[in-house]
Amino acid sequence: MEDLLRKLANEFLQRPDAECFIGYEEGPNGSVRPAFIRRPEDIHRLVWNQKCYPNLTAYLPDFPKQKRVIGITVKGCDARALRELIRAHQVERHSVYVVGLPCTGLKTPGEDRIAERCFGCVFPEAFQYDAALGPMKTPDGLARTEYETLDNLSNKERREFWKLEFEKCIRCDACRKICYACFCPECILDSTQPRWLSRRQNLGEKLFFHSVRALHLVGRCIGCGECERACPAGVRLMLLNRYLQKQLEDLFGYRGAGILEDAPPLLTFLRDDPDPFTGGFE
Amino acid sequence: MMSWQRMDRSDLPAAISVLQEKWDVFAPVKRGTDIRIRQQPTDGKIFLGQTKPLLPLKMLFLPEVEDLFSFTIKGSTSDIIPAEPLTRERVVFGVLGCDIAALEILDHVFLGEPVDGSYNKRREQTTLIAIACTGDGAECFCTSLGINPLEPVGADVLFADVGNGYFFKALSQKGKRMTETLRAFLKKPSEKELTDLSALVPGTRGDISVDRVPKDSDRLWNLPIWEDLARRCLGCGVCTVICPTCHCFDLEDERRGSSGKRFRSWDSCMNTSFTKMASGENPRPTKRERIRQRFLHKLSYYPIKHGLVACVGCGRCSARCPVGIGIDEIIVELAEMEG
Amino acid sequence: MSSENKSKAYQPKILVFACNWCSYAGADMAGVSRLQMPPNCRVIRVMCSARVRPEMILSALFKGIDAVLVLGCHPGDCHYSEGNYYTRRRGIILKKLFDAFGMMQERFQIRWISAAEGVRFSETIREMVERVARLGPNPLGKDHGRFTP
Amino acid sequence: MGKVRIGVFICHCGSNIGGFINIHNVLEYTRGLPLVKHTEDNLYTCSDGGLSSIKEKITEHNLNRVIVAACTPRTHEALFRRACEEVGLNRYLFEFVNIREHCSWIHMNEPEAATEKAMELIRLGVMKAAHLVPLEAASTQVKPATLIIGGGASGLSAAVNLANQGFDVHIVEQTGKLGGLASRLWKLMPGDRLAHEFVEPLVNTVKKSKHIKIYLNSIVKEISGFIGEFNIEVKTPQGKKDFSVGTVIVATGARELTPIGLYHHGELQGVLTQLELEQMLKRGRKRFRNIVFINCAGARTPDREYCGRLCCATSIKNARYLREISPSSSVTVLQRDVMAFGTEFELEYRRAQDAGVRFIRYEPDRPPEVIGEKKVSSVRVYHTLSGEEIMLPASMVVLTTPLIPNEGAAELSRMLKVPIDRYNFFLEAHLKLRPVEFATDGVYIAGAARFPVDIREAVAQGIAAAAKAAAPMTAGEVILEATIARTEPLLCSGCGNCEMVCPFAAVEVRKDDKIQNKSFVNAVLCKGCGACTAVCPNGAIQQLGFTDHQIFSMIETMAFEDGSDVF
Repeated sequence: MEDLLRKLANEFLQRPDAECFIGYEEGPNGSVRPAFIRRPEDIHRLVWNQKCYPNLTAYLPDFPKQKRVIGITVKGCDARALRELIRAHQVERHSVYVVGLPCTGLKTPGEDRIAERCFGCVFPEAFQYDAALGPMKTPDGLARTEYETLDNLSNKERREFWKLEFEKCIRCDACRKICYACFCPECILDSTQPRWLSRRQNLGEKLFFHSVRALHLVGRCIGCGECERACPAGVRLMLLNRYLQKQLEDLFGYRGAGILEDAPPLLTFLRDDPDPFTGGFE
Repeated sequence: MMSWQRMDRSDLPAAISVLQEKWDVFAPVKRGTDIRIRQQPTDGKIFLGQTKPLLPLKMLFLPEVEDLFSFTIKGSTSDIIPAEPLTRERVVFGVLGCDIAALEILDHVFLGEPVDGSYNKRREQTTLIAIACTGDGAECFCTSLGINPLEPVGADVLFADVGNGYFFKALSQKGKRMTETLRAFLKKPSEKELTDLSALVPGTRGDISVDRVPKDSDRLWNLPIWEDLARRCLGCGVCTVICPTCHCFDLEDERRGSSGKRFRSWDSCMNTSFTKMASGENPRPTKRERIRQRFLHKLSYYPIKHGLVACVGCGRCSARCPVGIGIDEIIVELAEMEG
Repeated sequence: MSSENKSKAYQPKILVFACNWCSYAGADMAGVSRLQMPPNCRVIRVMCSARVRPEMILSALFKGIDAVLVLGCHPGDCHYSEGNYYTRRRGIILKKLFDAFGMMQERFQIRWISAAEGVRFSETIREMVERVARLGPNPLGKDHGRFTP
Repeated sequence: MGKVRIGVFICHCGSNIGGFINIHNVLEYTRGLPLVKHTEDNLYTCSDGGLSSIKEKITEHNLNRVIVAACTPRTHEALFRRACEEVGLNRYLFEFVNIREHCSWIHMNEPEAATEKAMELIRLGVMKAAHLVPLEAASTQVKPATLIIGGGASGLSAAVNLANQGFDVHIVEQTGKLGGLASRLWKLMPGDRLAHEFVEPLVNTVKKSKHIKIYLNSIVKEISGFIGEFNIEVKTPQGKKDFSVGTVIVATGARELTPIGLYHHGELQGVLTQLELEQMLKRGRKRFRNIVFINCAGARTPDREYCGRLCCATSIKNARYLREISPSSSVTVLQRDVMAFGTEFELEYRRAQDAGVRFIRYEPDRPPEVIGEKKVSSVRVYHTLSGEEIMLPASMVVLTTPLIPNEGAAELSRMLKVPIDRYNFFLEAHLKLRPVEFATDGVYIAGAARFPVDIREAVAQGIAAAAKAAAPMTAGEVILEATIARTEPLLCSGCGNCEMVCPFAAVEVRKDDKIQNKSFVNAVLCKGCGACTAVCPNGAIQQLGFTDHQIFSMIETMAFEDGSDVF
């Protein structure tokens, strides 16, 4: 498979309009990291395995639009991110050359089991690619894998849970900056006029930070789990994202960002949406 | 002058209690996989391993958020009440050599003229008990920077865990005061017991050629490596937050009508807005300039000014970087450029 | 009487966003009709309930304001045709976010109040104040939710 | 702009505010707020004296922000803004604080709490004012044509008036003929003129006018657009008709309540409504025997609390006519009270009494009882004054029922985005200050669609609405909303959220000259709702006058009791 990957990358780099090819390479201490290949002699560095965590589409908005073509490898989740980036005018389809990766779930670092971020993955197959490393097959049972949720926690337990989680948070902002969907030139959370968020490390400010992050990702989160991977403190961010995605599905039938061409659920409405706000107070 | 004394494993909790009578005691605490330096015993049980806490020791001297003073504006003048940085002397238990070495780097900044009052007070009133570290992380390379993790310079007391017991050795006057407080628990070790100490051997990589990196920033300024790194770097800034030697901070006024507080908080040169000016101008507009700043500050500007490299080889940044950027790798690459 | 004693003991402060066309007019109508209600609410006028970005609600609650009430036209009656439909979806999701955190659920409400519904406005305010008074002060209010050092 | 200098003017509104709020304390408090350079109180800030004081103080103290703490911006904002503008202060540097409707009037029994609340409301206003910036409004053309919905007395009066001024008028009438309710009446009072003598000339004038186009048996299906250009779709028997107009007048009128089942109406022969009686009179019936009127039938009840307003006059009118036409008849009016208001109706009331009409008062909790088998025979009623039940022989019972809005009001309210009340009567922008306008620009109201009116009032309102509608059409242009959205291109990522939620297609993402995607706002199409601002992830698009910064500063000052970080 890697031979095919290298062959495709090589072919791509021969194109006169090719800018670079974004794939994966071996990193320090047995890790895998993003690789930016510009010269054919570097193509041997490209790898594809179950440690290819980074969502490479996060790099695409960095490139000047509509100039040269970027080659990129995408897993299923990344393909959804790409579709979402195209919808949000951040990437133009004709300026990317997409190599689909037949992902069957990533592995937990250092262990031989599927990473938790892939549990419940409803759409591991890449799509809308220009070439693929093999037939896309939905791995058995991945979508049905049970993952940790907040469902069984009481209000009080949830409160305690997040209090501890956010106490861990060191406000490094890595979760925000690694996210493919965070492409604003300047984040509202960095704004000084108004100063929505101060640098205080208290619960209120951390709640605000994580709430805004979660809300801005409503209908845009593709569940890739990069936020949680980037978090040095191990804050369980995916619990929040998944919880909200589940609500979108239950309430508005929204399956997830990039799966269909649906409008993001908070940017559209139905006249007969559920209305919990009509009555008196329950 | 001062020599090793031995403590039975079972005596440690009682010893800590004795320390608490005189000092606020801080030590690493493990919750799940999260290791932090926290206060004892309110914030949990001591973790006596060699895994680095997520946030380095600097957090006790340059806190993440620190009130500097409160103020009340009265017409054209204002009343300023400085914040009190410490109310009680502190002892920090189980500190790693890399983190202590990093304090020396911060000292040049905060104790050089003008002296930073609150940092100075915190330094003066804190006793550091270093743990003899054999280095358990693949990312560790402190020995490459001349640090002896078994007996770090700058510690007040040295502590060693030899499996069947603990050893203590005072290294300073502050340290002596502390070991004397623990007199009741400490015994002179036998010759045989002392041999346990020799089993401790530093395991960190000593082959990272930091010295061969040219200090002259002009030669490093336009290297293509910065562009390559900038392409991969996501600018997330984790590296700066968990770095024991990064010490940039931001000042913020919290104004509530005519009174308020000024506080400082950790900042990061990896943030886009770090160098953004009121005019909107940003002298480090792209990740290339920012990532170059981060490495050249550690490997060139700081060494030129203070005579030592501003990296202690703890490897936290390499281990936590989500896209696999390692400072050790960069040092080697820059050194090779020279060679 | 007992409720009066309670409200003496603790007076919640409630931030109300009201859309200019229906709810603010409804509040005016309540005033014109001299409908008496507890003095715990502060109305911020916006042109449409859809103008209220969630960050406003979040920052109010996380900075310690006891409750936030967003008032808009009845669905279908929005002066701008459809603004309140967005308000409704956002409100639902914001409530779910609070559910995920296990906090603040009751401190945030949305209600639809037309320009004619002065009575409904006053009843909504009264009920909201009573409900929040029962909940007690916003736990993030006292020391601005600061962790122990 | 220099440093912010705020002037705060606090209105007593006679005793409306001052009677419940300690203005002295509020003044003291306001004086201590940051950036406030001048404070004063006025008995009526909206009076000439108050307005001149604002103008003087702006100049005297070099104020660059003005706050009036008084009533509601919905009625008085324009007035104060104009005052600021007259002395060269941009009208958008004015901020309104509502301490009457939102404070003094609703906390009348808690003067201390109300005073405290007024202070805080002013503090929030000061915060917002500190962040105000001058705005400039754009303008748009107004088409010289009006749509009048309803061809009754008020609609026709408006039509004639506008046509005489040379404007094109489209009348959409849902029935098959013009004239409305008036054309179904017999005689009008006061004046004793036959109704058709009034209605016919009006209808003829309308029919003859070359400026007026009439659509009978038609209804308005769709209205889009805004002042200057409303696009109208009308369903006519000949099919769909589309046209556009600059203004719209709602004159859909009202109809008599048909009280099926009430007092056996529709069950017993001889139980009629006033309108049914008038039509009987119109047909020329001359002989009447024992007639009993029951007033307030179906009005002022828990279901329909309002007073029909014209019912008493109608019963007085018809009772006297009956006595005059058929002097042998006995006519009794059962009433709860007689609302014979104004200069004429009281005289008419006396005339009716002099003509031999009996007025008997009944109690709402002991209403009259209509008795009969198949045909009405008598009415039993508790006579309040004599304190006993009496039986009145009755060959005919006439129920005086109130007017209710015509059908379709709710639908129209949705299309025009204007409010209606619980009975489906339309609500004007302001009861006293803007009685024939809606809050929506370019849409006006006349006649019984608002509340029951007599013909004089219907005509007066029709002409008033015409005058109001003529103003922007004569000017040919209107100044648009200035509190519209604007994009800061340096912050905009071009994600398109704003474009997706804009109800007016006023925002669009397109490439700028650097070929980057950015959002652009069309100032004419933007109505300033702010929906785009709320969905912009990083606040790149802002609704002017309601920016994140302005609103956030109010939230923050409310959260922290004593101010915000702006100073």
